[in-house]
Amino acid sequence: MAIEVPVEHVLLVAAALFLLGLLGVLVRRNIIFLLMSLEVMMNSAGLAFIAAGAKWGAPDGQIMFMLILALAAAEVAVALGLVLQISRRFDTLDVDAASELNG
Amino acid sequence: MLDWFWLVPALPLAGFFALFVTEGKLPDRIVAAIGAGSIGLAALVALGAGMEFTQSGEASYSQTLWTWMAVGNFTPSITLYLDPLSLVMTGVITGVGFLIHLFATGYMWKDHQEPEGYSRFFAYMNLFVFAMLMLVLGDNLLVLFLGWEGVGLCSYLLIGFYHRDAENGYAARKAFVVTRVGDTLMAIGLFLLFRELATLDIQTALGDAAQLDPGMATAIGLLLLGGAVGKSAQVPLQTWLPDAMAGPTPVSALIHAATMVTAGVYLIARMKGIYDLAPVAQFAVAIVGLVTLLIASFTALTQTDIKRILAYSTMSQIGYMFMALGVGAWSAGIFHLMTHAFFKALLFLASGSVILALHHEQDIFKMGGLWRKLPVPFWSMAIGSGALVALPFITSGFFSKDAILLTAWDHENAGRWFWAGGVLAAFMTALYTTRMMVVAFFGETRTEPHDASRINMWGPLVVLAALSIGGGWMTFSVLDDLLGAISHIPHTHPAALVTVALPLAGILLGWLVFSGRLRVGALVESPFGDAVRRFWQSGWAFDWVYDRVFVRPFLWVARVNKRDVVDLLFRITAAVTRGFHHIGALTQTGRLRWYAANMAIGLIVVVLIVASV
Amino acid sequence: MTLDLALFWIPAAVALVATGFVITRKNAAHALIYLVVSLLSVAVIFFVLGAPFAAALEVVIYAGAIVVLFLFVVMMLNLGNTSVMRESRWLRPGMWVGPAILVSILLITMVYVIVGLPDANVTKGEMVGPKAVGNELFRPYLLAVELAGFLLLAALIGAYHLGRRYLEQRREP
Amino acid sequence: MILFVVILALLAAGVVAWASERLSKDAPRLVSIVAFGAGLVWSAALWLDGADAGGLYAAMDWPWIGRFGIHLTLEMDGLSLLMVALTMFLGIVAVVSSWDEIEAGHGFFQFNILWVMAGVVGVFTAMDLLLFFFFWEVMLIPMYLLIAIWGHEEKAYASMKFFLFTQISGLLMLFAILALVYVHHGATGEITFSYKALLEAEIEPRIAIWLMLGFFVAFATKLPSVPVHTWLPDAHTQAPTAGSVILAGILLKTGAYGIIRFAVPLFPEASADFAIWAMLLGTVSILYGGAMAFSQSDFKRLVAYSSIAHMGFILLGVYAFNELGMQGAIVTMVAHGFSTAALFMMAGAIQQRLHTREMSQMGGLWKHAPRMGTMTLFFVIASVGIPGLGNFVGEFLALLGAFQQNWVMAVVATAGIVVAAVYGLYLMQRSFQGTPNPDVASMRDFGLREMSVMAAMMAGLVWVGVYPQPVLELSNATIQTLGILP
Repeated sequence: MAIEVPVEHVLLVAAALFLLGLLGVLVRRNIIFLLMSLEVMMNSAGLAFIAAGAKWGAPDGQIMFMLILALAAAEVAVALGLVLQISRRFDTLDVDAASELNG
Repeated sequence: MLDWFWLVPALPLAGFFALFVTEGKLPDRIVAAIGAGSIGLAALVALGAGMEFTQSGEASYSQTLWTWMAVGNFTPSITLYLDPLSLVMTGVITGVGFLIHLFATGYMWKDHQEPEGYSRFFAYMNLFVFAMLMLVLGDNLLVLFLGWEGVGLCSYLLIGFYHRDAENGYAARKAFVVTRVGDTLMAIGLFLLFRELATLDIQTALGDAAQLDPGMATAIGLLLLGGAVGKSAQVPLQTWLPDAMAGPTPVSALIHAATMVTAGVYLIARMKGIYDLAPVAQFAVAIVGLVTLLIASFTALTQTDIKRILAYSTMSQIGYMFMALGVGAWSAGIFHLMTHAFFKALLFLASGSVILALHHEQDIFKMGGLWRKLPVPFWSMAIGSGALVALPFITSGFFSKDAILLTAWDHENAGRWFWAGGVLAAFMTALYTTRMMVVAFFGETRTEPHDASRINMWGPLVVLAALSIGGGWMTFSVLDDLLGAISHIPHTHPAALVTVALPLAGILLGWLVFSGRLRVGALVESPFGDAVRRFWQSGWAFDWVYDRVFVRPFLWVARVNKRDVVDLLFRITAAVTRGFHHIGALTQTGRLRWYAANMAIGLIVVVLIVASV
Repeated sequence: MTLDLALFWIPAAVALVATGFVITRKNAAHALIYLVVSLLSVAVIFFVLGAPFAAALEVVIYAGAIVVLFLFVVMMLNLGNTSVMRESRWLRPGMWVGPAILVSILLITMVYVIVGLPDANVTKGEMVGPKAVGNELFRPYLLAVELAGFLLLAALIGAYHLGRRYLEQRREP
Repeated sequence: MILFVVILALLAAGVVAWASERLSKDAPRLVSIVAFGAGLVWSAALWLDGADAGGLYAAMDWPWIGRFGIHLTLEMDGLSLLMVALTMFLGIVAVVSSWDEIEAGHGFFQFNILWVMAGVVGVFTAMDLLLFFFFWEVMLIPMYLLIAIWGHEEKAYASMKFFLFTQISGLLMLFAILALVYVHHGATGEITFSYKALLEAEIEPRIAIWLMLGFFVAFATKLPSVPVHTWLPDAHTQAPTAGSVILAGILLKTGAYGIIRFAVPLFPEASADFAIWAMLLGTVSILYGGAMAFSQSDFKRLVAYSSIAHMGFILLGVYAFNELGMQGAIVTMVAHGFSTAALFMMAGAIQQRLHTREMSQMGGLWKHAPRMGTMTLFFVIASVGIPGLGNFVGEFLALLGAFQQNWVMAVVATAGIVVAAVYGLYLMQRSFQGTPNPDVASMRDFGLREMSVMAAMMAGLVWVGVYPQPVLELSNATIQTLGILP
């Protein structure tokens, strides 16, 4: 049997997690930390979906979470490959070093 | 023979074509044979056809070759039209043309400046004769215009024949552009004529001319006069002719004396039917003639280059012809055209012999004492000068000029003025001609000549000399039906006496002054005299004025606007776009966290919008 | 209800605190451990909210596979003490000001929006098991599954490509 | 059917030319020559064969995108045939003129030439507005590549400028086409892009003027007319010789063709109202182009500006709205194709020999290369408009026609022939005449290959100049069927 809590609470937690992740993205220069923060943000989005699913007792929220999961897995796989490349090319993990696309 | 008449223009064209495709690789002798021979054959065909035509008693003969273009009701055809007027012109062009070509085979032989240009020279000359024949034989104003532009082109090519000297190129371009101003007016005249009469066919147009509104007739007459003025070097488009003397002397003889420059006279005579309806336009023709006549004869007095003297004299003689047409002495004008072709060609060719003998010295003050050393050129020159001055009763020039002046005397309005102007110019003609002869052929020898002339050079001189004397004795009546008979006033008339006497006085005065027997140095060297002399020498400052009014502003605009001011519009657009691009590019730092922060700001905005709804 | 709230808020508080450590740690390995903690607490929330299948996936894939991937990379890059010192150089306190302001504004707006939701919404308190999810997933969401498959395939190829070149380039010198 | 095959054959020849580069560097050129030669023979055969009862030489009509009423409609009437024949001929000229100019990418170069020409043939025969627009774009890209890859020092700027001008004006035309179809659909309930159907469209005058302007701007830019001419000097100057030849000889004509075929017949009333302005643009182009040509010191730029002046006669002639003017415009198209293509070929030959286009670096070249001098002289004379050569016939008829319509404009425009003499002869003077430039030690004269092409163009100009009747008859059939003459 599952609990009954106001959805607002869950959403507040999800928002807080999301913003903590965002704060990490904005502050950290190390690309590894940056990616971790991104994971946190995606996870919080998943939490919001689960909350919505729980509100209606429907499976759709979980399905959305699974899609996010697939997205996160794909993203991490590619992003970590890029991390390896960046660390080799620039000899640093500083994201600001990879700013060749400036105008 | 008449059926073969198309050969007359075709032969010179064939000559041109043969010389053109062989690219100057033929031996010079063959080139000479083709160049002069094609004109000679054309002259023979013209002679035969002309005799047959005269005997046939028909008023005209026309031979249609093909339809040039047919667009709606505009169907000009390439048709050769032979009537007495075009017959006279054809005779002059082929006859005199042949003699000049013959002379040129010698004159241009192993030329000092363009030894490899022999073939090119004759190609241009043959093309010129072809174009000139099309001009006079075209039965259609468009065909006439074909010849008209064609002779202008050949004139350009031949003036600039010595193209390595940039000055010659300038003279050639000046000639072409100035005459093209006239051609433009003429083209507009053709447009107007076509709009009014829906045809450019000369005979049809003249037949229908009576339908023309008088104002339109005047406009057409004036526009055609514009064309004639340009081609015939009359005021105000006369400035190109003296510079055109940069070409080889046979060119000056053929194009700038005997034939092309008289095309304007031919055009006006040909379009007599229009001018009959437009007395204002006809009067303008006379005025143009008179003004040119005077300006040119005064200018000739101050020139030192023998060819420029002759050039100004040509201008003034054509002025006589224009005046003749203007005052109604149509036949006399054409008669003068013919005699002028003889004696002016003679003068140019003789001067060419002199120039060649003096290693291309053209300044008469560096000549002198040549009469003994170069007898053939001297006597040719003397006969030509006599005809130019119109020595009474023994030269052809006298008969034609006399007829013009006496018709002018009888002209209903302002006739006496025309007569007086003409007589004054005749006096001036005598003066400058005497000056030229005395300075160049008498006195001390300043440059030693070597006579290199051959039979092909003095032969034409002899023939032309004979024509200059005898040309006036033939009764010139072929044009009577077409243009009216030449009026004859008994030579006991007071006007006739003055007409005869003044040139003689001029010769006498010239002899006294230029052989040093009469001292006029004080007058000439006074400030006023010097100013007048320089004014005349500059050709009455026409060049100076045109340079400042037309040439320099055009050059200024060309220099300033080289980069095309219209492009500025697009360049500014591009620059503004580029500016925005730079501003936009500033936001692209390439820093991931900067983008993330911007996304966060964007998120705030979106959430606020969602919340406020 | 209070128990329910406690069941929810305890893992939530753990998740928030652990996440706070994730973004502030200087040592990557430490941060990863906190990340695992954060993910596991979220998994607990999933479970109590009635999504056991999602909770299991969260543990297996997020806390398991993904974090392990991170760990491999951290090991490959050999992030030792030098990187910790570099982190402390990079993480000056002044760095936090701007982002913190930005994030606070966001937080305020979000809280405002969430609190202002019109009706009182309470979760239904039903368990939605794997069977229900599977039924739904392979019926109306089949297309989404296919697309996710494409995405993963693309990621597979991309990661292989990037990683292989890394290894080859490493081997050269 | 045959038209579609011809276009496909040109496209295929492009691919073959590209592929044949592996064999030898001569192979692509030969493929092009053979393709254009066959095309020329084919168009000559059609010409000799004569038109069918409807005045068509070839026609086909296949559905393409049925639900929008878009058909593959290709038809060849007199005007199209004339233009296609000119295209094929100038294709040969273009290939020969760049014979040894290109150093790299022979195959791709010929590919681009063949594809431009395929697009041009499509433009000249398309009778479906969308198909027309399609071919209009097809010619653009290869031309852009020709300039951008094989151009001279400022090729990037010039090719981009060319592309933007053409593309933006083409966009206006696309809008106008779509709007026209929409209006026609509103009136009849039928969606069609067919030229013949849209000819019948009843359009409110207020709208018609805007649609007409959409077409007109596109064509006037291509023509080009002042004030949208500024892409042309840059594009011509920077393009490789073959590009200049095609651009001047053919691509400009597509603008003129578009005006004659589309802008005027689709909107006869609006065009009649607009005629005075179009004639004004033509007159200004004649004088301004002439004056600008005189200002230039770059051989190619001068010729480019002279093209603008010549194209002014086309505007003047077409908008005179009478047979004379229209025929004048068409003859000008043909004659200008010969004379200017030859001059560009000359400019390319000089640049290849002296590595400069600046006329201050030339002078007295006649001494080294009398053949080139003679040829330049001939084509300068032609472009100056001496009677007996093609340009004169075109310009005279255009002016004569314009004079009937608006004498003031015609008089002013006639002054342009003086300007033509000024810049034409100045060009001749500064390059081939005058004192030989001491910096030029020697210069290879034209050989048999160049001379045979030059001779063909000379023959063409003389033919159009003294016996333009075949050309006039060919275009007359079209002019009569367009139904734009009073």
